[in-house]
Amino acid sequence: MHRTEQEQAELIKEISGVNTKKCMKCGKCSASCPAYEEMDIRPHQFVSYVQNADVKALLESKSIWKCLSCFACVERCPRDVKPAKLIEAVRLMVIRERGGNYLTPGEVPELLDEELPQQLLASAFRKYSK
Amino acid sequence: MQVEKTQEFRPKIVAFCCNWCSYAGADLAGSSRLAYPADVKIIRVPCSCRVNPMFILRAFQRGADGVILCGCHPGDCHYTTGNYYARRRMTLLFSMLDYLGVENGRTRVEWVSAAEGVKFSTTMNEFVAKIHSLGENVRLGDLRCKKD
Amino acid sequence: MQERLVERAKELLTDGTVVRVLGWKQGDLGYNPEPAYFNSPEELADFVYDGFCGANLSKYMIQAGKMEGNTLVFLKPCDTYSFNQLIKEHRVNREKTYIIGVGCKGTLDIDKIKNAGIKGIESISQDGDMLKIQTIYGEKEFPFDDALLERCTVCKGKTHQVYDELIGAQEGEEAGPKGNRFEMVEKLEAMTPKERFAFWQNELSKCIRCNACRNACPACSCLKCVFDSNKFDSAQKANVDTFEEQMFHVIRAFHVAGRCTDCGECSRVCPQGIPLHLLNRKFIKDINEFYGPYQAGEDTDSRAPLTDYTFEDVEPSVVTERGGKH
Amino acid sequence: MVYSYYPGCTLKNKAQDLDRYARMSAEALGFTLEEIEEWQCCGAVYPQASDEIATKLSAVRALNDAKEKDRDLVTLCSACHHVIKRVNDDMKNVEDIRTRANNYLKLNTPYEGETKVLHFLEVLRDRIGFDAVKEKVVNPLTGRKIGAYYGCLLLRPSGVMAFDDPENPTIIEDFIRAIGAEPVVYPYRNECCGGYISLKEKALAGNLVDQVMDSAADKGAGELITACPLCLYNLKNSGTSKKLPVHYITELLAEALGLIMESKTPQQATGHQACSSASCGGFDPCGSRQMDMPACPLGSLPAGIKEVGKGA
Amino acid sequence: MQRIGVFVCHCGTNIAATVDVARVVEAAAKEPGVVHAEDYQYMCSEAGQLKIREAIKEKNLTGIVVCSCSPRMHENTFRQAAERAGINPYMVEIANIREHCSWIHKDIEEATEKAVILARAAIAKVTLNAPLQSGTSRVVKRALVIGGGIAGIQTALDIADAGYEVDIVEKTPSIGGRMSQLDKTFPTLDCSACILTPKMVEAAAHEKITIYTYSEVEKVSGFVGDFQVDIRKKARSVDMSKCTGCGVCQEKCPSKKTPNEFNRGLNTRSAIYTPFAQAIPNVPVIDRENCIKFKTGKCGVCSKVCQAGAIDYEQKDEIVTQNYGAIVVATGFDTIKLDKFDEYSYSTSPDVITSLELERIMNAAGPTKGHLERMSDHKPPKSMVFIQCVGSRCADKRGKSYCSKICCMYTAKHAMLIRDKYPGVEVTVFYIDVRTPGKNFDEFYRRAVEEYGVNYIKGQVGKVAEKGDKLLVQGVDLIDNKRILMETDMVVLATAIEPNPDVRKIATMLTASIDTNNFLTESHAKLRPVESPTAGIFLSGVCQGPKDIPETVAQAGAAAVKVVGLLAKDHLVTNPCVAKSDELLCNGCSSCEKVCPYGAISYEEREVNDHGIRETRRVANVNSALCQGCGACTVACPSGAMDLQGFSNRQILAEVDAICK
Repeated sequence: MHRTEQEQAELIKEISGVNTKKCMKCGKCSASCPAYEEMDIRPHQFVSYVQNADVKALLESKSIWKCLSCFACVERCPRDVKPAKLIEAVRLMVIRERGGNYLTPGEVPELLDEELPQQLLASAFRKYSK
Repeated sequence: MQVEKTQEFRPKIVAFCCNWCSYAGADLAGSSRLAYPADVKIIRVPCSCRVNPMFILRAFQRGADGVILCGCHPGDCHYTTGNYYARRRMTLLFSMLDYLGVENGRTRVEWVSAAEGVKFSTTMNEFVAKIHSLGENVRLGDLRCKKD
Repeated sequence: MQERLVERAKELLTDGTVVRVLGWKQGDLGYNPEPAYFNSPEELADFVYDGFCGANLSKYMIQAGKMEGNTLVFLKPCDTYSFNQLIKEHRVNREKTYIIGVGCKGTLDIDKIKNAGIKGIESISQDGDMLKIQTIYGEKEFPFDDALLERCTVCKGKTHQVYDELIGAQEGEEAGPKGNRFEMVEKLEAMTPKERFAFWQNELSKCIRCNACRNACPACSCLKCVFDSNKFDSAQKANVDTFEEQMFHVIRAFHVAGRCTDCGECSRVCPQGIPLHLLNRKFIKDINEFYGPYQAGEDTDSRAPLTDYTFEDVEPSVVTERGGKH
Repeated sequence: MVYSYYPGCTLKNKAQDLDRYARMSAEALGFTLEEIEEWQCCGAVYPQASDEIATKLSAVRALNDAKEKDRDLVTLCSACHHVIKRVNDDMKNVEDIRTRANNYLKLNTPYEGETKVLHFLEVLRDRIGFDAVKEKVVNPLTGRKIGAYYGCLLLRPSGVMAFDDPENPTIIEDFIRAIGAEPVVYPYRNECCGGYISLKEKALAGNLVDQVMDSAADKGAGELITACPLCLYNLKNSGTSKKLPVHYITELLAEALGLIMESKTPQQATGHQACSSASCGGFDPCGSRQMDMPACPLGSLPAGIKEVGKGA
Repeated sequence: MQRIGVFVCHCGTNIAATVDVARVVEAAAKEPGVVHAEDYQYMCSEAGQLKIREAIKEKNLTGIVVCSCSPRMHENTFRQAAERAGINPYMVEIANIREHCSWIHKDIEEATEKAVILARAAIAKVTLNAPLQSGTSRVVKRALVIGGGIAGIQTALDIADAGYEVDIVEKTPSIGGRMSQLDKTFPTLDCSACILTPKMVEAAAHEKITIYTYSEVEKVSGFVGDFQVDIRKKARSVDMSKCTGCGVCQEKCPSKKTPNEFNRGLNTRSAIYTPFAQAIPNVPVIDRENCIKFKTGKCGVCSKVCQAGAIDYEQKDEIVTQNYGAIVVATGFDTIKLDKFDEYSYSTSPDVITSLELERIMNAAGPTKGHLERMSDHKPPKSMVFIQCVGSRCADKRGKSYCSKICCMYTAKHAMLIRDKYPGVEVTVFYIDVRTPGKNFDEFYRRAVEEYGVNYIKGQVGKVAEKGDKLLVQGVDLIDNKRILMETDMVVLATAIEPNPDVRKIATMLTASIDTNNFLTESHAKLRPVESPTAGIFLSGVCQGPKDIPETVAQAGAAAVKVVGLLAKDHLVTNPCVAKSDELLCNGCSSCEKVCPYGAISYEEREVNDHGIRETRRVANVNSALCQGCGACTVACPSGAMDLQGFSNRQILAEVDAICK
């Protein structure tokens, strides 16, 4: 099913439950983000990109694989915007709609080491693929 | 033999508003042009604590389909404590109406400040919708519930 | 017991402590004693105290308090709650009242006996757990407990809240096994609104507006009832009557909410047998649940629930939220 | 006092120490952790999207199990705690999720968030009391300067987790004091170590671990403790800066309570049971499949993953 | 039977565009009792009012109904018009067909129908109206000002200069308030003490002003024109009439470990202390909680060294009872607690401070004698970071939803002063928006940037972490879209301000309303900004909302003028819409007395004549000067004896009936 960017933006807002209009553009989410420098589109930009329906750029962004889900942005946002939820929603849109899994089982063996805990694989699959 | 009603149901709704907060809130809804159905008619009282349960029962007895009481938020009463008494009185009254088997959705209390024009309008819209869903008030008209 | 009461009343009349006695006197049937004043030791010959002395004498003390001299009144344990409540509302004069708290084994409902098919009753006496009933068809027996008024099956307690002396009772006496007085209220609450409505429609339709409930109720003691004054009147007099008639019981229950001691007189005196106490008990139950346990008449100085509040009181929407059954 | 206990997948193999010492310590402190039956992997990541229901169901099953036994549910692994606590909050407060989850599960009575979810540390703090823990300590870890590593999942979002002050937590410091050691407060103790992305984003995880280690060392910590197997793995294996030893909280607790002689070096702490990596057969990324806990054949990890991959 | 006139206003097109005014007139004319009905463009205009007056005279009207805008707008206008035409002003009722009708409905049919019903309700009500006479009450020619900061001082001075007695009640041992803690003031950079101290002295010396320091308002009763107030003068333990203010006691006091409130806890003070050198009165107090004598019974050093013999350990709190015609609230503000913002390490690092703490550090009389230094190691900083909006503009529960308004300007001030005095210190300001509305304000901010080289970075800081002996500031530059990781020596937090927490207690005593942020509510946001909705209560300074010094002083003056306007009257006209009890129906049960918030109901034994029966009864009596007309008593009364004039049971029921017909 093909959606316009506007429709995609609405969908992102719906599944994330985020009201992007609450943002006052203070940048504290990005300032708090430990993965900021690895991201091409920054947490605060996710909010304005969704608001402006620039979804294509977000879907192609590598930021969605860099987000740590540490909720620092959620915790510190003074306006209760929850950028992490937006990033998660975009990530889901990628792995759901394009079948664009970021991790395939084939890759796994070479990533393993002796001490690697099960939950790392569980979480990687949860995050990276559908 | 009843003549079939073709007319659309137009509820009669009485809104008691305290002079200091809710009536002003209703004024603000007006000056902000926030629409709500014309079925709502407002009666100005100095305070929510002025509303005697008898007024509400009288409204129903005279054919009202819904009665809503609006006052200052608890803690903000112009007379300091009036709405606390109103809150107890209405809680017990509503519970009694429910106990008698009349739809408790026909009564409501909402705290609306003078700044809450939006809340006033949304509340009234919701309340009218609720009364529409309940339809015409039959049971509350006669709380003696006398059988014909 | 009756003898002891009469004896003590005579003493108090004779020594001038009181100038009159408020008690019960024999009625025209064997089971309908009625409240009466006795102004001399001689008049006390008609005094009676038995299981049919259900009448709560507290309310009469409003009038008695205005008369010259002190009055002796006999109060059963549950009557003393009413008296205390009247003290709180400044309606009775404690100083001019001498209270003898009388012991109570429970008061009886003649209709329960009649409904059991016992007809032509001439007199009734108690023999242990049984009632001996003389009828024109001979003597019959009926278990005492089965004849108790509903209110006595859920007795609040045998302790007198206020008295000058006790006869046939002890301080701090416990009531026997009590039923749950809210059982019927809970049953009604559990019904659907439609069923509840049908229940009340059936009950309240019986009302003939005789005002017996209003007259007996110790809380309904206004000098002039709102329904008899023009304070809530509007221009069109004809319609006023319908308002009064249609809303009477609800408004009455609301007016006594927080003041009603649950003495049960309203239902006892209703000639149509309407369970009016169920309206009052609903308020009592709600007050207990919403604002904490409260028993009107337990003391003379606490704030009544409807003249009190806390910042954290429940919102009226609690009714719809907890309801659920619609 | 008996608590229902949800160990989670990692505690059944890689992090057996975390689990074992917790149970031992619990008994010594007078409470019992009773593992709930037939639990399933929680999925390790809380599904944030409002339209994801299936991925929350295993947590709901665990929660409902505790509810049926009328017990509080105790967790240890930070990820499990985070997922279960947040799902519980959803079940309590989000009508849509509650309705849909219950529609799936068809329980005898619908689950509506009744169970109280407690982290092991919360049991120590709120139920046992750190003073009582201190009284039971026979082998105080005197002189050891320990940095608490909280990470992100226990603390945030604080509204739901309600674990401690999200920016200046004290519960682990209080714990450290209770076992006789000296807590070292350092500013990065509540910053994420990047554990979740350490599989593919080695460099990023490395930077974050270095930041934590440097910050702790700067303030004079001699070692770190954590409740999270993922953090422990990542702190030990990522980054380039000088490493402080990292232990599980329960390991030090057991040591202080005199249940084991001394804490092992980080190598020993987890290395000796590498074999149990096996239970991958039971690992299920979707979190909705039954786990076969007790005996997983060794060495089937890659195969298990492939199988899942095919299925997906 | 009443003769009622109905006047329907078009309000230009405001009403007439949606309501068919002619039909309202037509319908109203058919109502019983209505003998006159007409419409007009603007009823509130002089011409409109003239129409009303003429109709009253020509048709001998006894009551009128005006269908127009909200009664909150013009009820008084029409009451006055009626009065001028010779009928009682309370024989007027308003049907609100603008705010409650024409403005919110689009359909002409619906709106007209509703307007007719509203008119009918008003007609039904006015039929039952009775002429009401306003009473009068006295005005005590004395004002009370609660709070002795710049707001309170200025208000008191302006009232006193107009010739009225004023009392200032100040909780702390000295007047001066927050302004006395400030170093310099924007945008002119005057020394705060230099401009405040003369005012403090003037107030203290003014013959019309009495200052109660170390005192609190304990109880308030009464009403506008005649409040009765109990003021608790806390025991100072020092006799004010004997103390010379020499200061020896403070020097010799062995207990010196108490955090110094005036210096925001940055250093300590003695147990016997004056908060600051210019304190007024210059008489110390003994802080009994920290005094060795009061804690252990031993010590007594201050008493020994006091040559004036002013120390009095036995002194007791004293209650002063005084009557006032008006009360001004000037309770000011404090900074919020920062325990919810530990990402900025305020509670862990001594080098992270609030702006108010920085004021004390910069002040020559402060804990560092005015030297800019870090509190951890007392070294001068080489770089400083200012973080704006800490706790302000927060939609979550951690902070405040509002803008604290003064932070942008004082931060620019701090940055400028530091760059001026210590050019070697790098100063960076992280901001979300720079808000500088005010005369010469933006110019001031630009000077900080352009002339003093202050580095402004747009973007809120995410975290401040201790790193070695430095602070690592983690943020972003939103303009450059890049990470900022900056090591600095000191971090200054522009902490949100909130109303002094005591204001809740005071507002409750005064029955003045407060908003969700604890700011006192003004009677009208635009047109009555210095009056509380409670008559006789006025607002001065930050207790009403965030403001800077010039705004505070302006508001203080405005409040003073309102007070003077009130005190200039000899009598006040009282609201006649008060409760009244019918003695023949009163049971004397006291229910009404229990719910009255004003203590306006008392009971008395009175002889009544109830249809020939004379007897003494206990009956309720309403003090119409105290009654504010809320009506709580009317519902508590089971017999209907208690009724509210102007909103009687019958009147309200008549409205109900008219609407439900």
